[in-house]
Amino acid sequence: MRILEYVLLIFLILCAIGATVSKRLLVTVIIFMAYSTVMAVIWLFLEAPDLAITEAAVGAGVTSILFFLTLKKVDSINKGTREK
Amino acid sequence: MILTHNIAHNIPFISIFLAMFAGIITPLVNSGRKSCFIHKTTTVIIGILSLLLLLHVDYNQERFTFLMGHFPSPWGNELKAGPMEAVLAVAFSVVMFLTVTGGQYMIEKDVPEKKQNLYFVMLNLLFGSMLALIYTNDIFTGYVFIEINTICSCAIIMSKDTGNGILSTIRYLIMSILGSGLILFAIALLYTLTGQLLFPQLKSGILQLINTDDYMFPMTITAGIFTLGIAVKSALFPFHTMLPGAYDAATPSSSGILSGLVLKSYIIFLIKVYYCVFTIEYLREIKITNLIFFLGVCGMILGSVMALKERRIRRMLAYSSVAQIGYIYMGLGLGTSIGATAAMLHIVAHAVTKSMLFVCTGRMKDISLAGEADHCLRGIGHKAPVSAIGFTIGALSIIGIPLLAGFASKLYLALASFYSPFKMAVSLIMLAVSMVLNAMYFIPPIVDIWRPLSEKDANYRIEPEIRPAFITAVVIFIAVNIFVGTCYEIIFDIFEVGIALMR
Amino acid sequence: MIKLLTINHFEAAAVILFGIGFMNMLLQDNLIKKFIGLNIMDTAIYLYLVSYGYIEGHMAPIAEAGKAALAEEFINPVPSGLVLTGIVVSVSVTAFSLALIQRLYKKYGTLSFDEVLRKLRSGEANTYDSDS
Amino acid sequence: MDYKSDPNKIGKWERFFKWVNGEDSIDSVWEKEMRSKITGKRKKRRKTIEDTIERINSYSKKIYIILSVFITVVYIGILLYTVYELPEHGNPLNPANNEVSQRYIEHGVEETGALNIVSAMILDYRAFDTFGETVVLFTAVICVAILLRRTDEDKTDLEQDSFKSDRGDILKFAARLVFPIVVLYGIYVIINGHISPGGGFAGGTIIGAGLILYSAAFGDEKIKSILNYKSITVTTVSCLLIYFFSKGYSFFTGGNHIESVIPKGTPGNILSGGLILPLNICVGIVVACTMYGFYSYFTKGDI
Repeated sequence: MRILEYVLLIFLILCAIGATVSKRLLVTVIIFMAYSTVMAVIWLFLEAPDLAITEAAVGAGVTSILFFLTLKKVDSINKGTREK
Repeated sequence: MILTHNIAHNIPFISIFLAMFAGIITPLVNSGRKSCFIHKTTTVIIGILSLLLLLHVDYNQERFTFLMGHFPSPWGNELKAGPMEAVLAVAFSVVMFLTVTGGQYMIEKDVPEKKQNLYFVMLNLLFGSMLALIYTNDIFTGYVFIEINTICSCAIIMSKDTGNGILSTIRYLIMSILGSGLILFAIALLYTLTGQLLFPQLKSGILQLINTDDYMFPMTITAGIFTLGIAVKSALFPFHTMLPGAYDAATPSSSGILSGLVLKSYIIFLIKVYYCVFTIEYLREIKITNLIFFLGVCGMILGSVMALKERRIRRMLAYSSVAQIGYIYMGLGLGTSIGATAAMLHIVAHAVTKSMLFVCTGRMKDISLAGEADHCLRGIGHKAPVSAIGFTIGALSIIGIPLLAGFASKLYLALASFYSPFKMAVSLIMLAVSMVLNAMYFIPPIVDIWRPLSEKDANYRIEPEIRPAFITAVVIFIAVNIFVGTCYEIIFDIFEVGIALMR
Repeated sequence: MIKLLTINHFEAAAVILFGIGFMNMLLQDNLIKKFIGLNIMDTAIYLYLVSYGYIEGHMAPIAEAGKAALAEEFINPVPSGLVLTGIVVSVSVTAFSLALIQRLYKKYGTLSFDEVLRKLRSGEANTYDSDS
Repeated sequence: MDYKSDPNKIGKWERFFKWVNGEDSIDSVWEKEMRSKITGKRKKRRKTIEDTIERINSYSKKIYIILSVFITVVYIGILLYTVYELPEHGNPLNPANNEVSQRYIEHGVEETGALNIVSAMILDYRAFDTFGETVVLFTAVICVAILLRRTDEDKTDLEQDSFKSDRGDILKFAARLVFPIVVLYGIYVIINGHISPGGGFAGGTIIGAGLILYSAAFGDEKIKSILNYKSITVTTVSCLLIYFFSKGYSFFTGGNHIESVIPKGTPGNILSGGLILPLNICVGIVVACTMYGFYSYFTKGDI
């Protein structure tokens, strides 16, 4: 159980760094989605199920959708424009 | 239903909810004029209610709590109102009403017609959240309403819908978000240290920690982060970069409200937290007051210097706001009650003055067709005498000419510095220097405005329509300014009582 | 150091995440990444708060009907409530900022902050604006 | 320079007075002269000035980066030390676990009638915060509307076509399958908000996500008859007003120490928890409308 906590926390930090350094915006947003999901799991570990449901619905759900829509709107997905 | 409680005690709750109510129903109104009417009516009602509250608390010399719900202090939310809060509520309503009235026709011109009602939604919610920040007795409620303030102020910046406006809004938003992040972190730290969220319990918890000498380092950091967060939000000197662009890009009423009220509401929240939570003695001990004193003095001087270098008038006013925020923080940084009282007086004086300056400048710019050119205001006093008089009086007030609002607050800031011997010399010298600097950057535009209108420049001026609403607003603004400048003792006494009751 | 790793590890991770988010907000040029940094920063604070609500061996704060609830059985519910409020605030701010970014992209055709500043300085504003 | 030798030129003070008096003739001559001088110099120096600005910009950029990294690292260090000093994680004796949380847990059920203590706390004990939170959402959706709502003239914009591309059958099939389940689950989460984890916000977001899925799969033609700008505004505003008045009633009675007449119900039943259930439903509807509103403003620029 303890080890799983550490794994999740390290994964969280790696996700945060990955979202920072990744070159493509699409990848950034997907990593951020993973980050939110892991955060929801951590909140289950911390005995906060209300937050876990909310974070799963908001962070991994709606916020990511909004990011994707923005990316679509600025054509980053379609043209595969690499961020310079 | 029998009211066992004093009816006047409901006023803070009613004011906040009235403003929020107006905000919530305004999207159903389709025309801009009607929503403006709703907004102004709400403001007037709230102003009158606050005035009644002021008379009541000033007569009884009391500071009361109002339970938001059925649960008392450590469990439920609370509002708390005393003389200080009542004066601020009155001042905010007056400034809000006058700024919107004076700038209404410019709002109608600048904001797209279909979105005007949404603009007024934002104004109503902004007003409600500022009142909530003034009255709240709970640090987390404060955070929530700070966020409403942030979003609404960004909305009223961007509503003019130019590229520059959007960019300025993004800058403003980023700085504000950094500030709120810091504030939230400080609240989280405070919660872990004391387990409380309401001011009185937080205060006793902190006092207990100080007595037992536990967790002193985290406590220092908490106070520091909180101050830093509010400093970022209220554009204290090194964090002022968001202001000039935003004030330049927004419609004049928005700039007036942002500079005069929104920044001030954060500072008021800070003062409340300083006096009701951390206690000023503790802050003096950990030298936070020295830090904000230093930053405030830097802001006073450097803000004025930057204003001196600036050619575009609205950006100049923004830098002047930075300098005035510096004055407020300097007063607060003196670390005495009288310093904080003088700072409060300066908050009111600056709110009254700067809003008028922005509205008048907007009007003058409107008449001049020269855009941002150097000669855009030359001789405009002959075309638009009322706005020119308003500008002149506002500028003189900021410089600190007797009988005007700015003079009173600067006088008290100088007086307050006598009570803290180590900072006296610095603050007196800096007050003098910054007064001279203020004069140096405000005199040229005044001279420019009142020059005779040359023929060449006349081509760049349009014949202004007479706007009765604008003229009335400016006249009342001037009257209020002179009232604050002459009857400052009354206001100062009320603030003194208010701060004494807060401790 | 050992305390950070073994006892306060959630809090330490939260602080590091906060730092990463903060750095992102300050340094990223790309606006979308800037606001992802904002989200990371906010969730880090929430993680910090929730981890202090947790009590070893206690349950989630859902009482059972007809049975008296004891403070020794449940974790502290206050941080959960605060964070619930905080999540709503952060999703609102995110939606607002993304709308701003779309608008900015429409006006300037770029997501880079510096680029926008440069275009603004050289007076290229409104070149991409179709609806004004 | 050689102003003094020229008889047409005048002293500084005199010029100042003339300038004040508005005698433009002399002034403008002087101005023109100065301006031509400046432009002449400018032409020569333009390149060097631009270079300098570029260099200063790059330098300040570098300084800014170094400074921010430095500040953040120091900041993280300080905070890590703070965390090191702070109470232990998971310890029941921490200062945070005091009489406040104790009362929420031990008396929450009888005082509010809700089994979910977090719901009881945010919708009853500290309801003012939650009211503020709902207003934040409302504010955000209005802001998005200000920014992205199309006006009538530019309804035929090209970019919205990119969202009208033909959807695959798989998406449609999956949406038809999943949409009812998602919405049902959302309603379940909202209605059981006071007796099990969840509540208005989580449930509302789930319903909103379901609506987004439906709209993405079947296009907005079908959904538009039910969810258009007017209906969404009216629904949101009326739900907010219900919230507003019920909470206003409870604050007013609380503030004036009047007993509230709303029954608490038997803890554990669906119809219990006093105002918490209707408030959860209101919040849920507001949140669902808001999320759908975000989506449709982001795609179509209108609801």
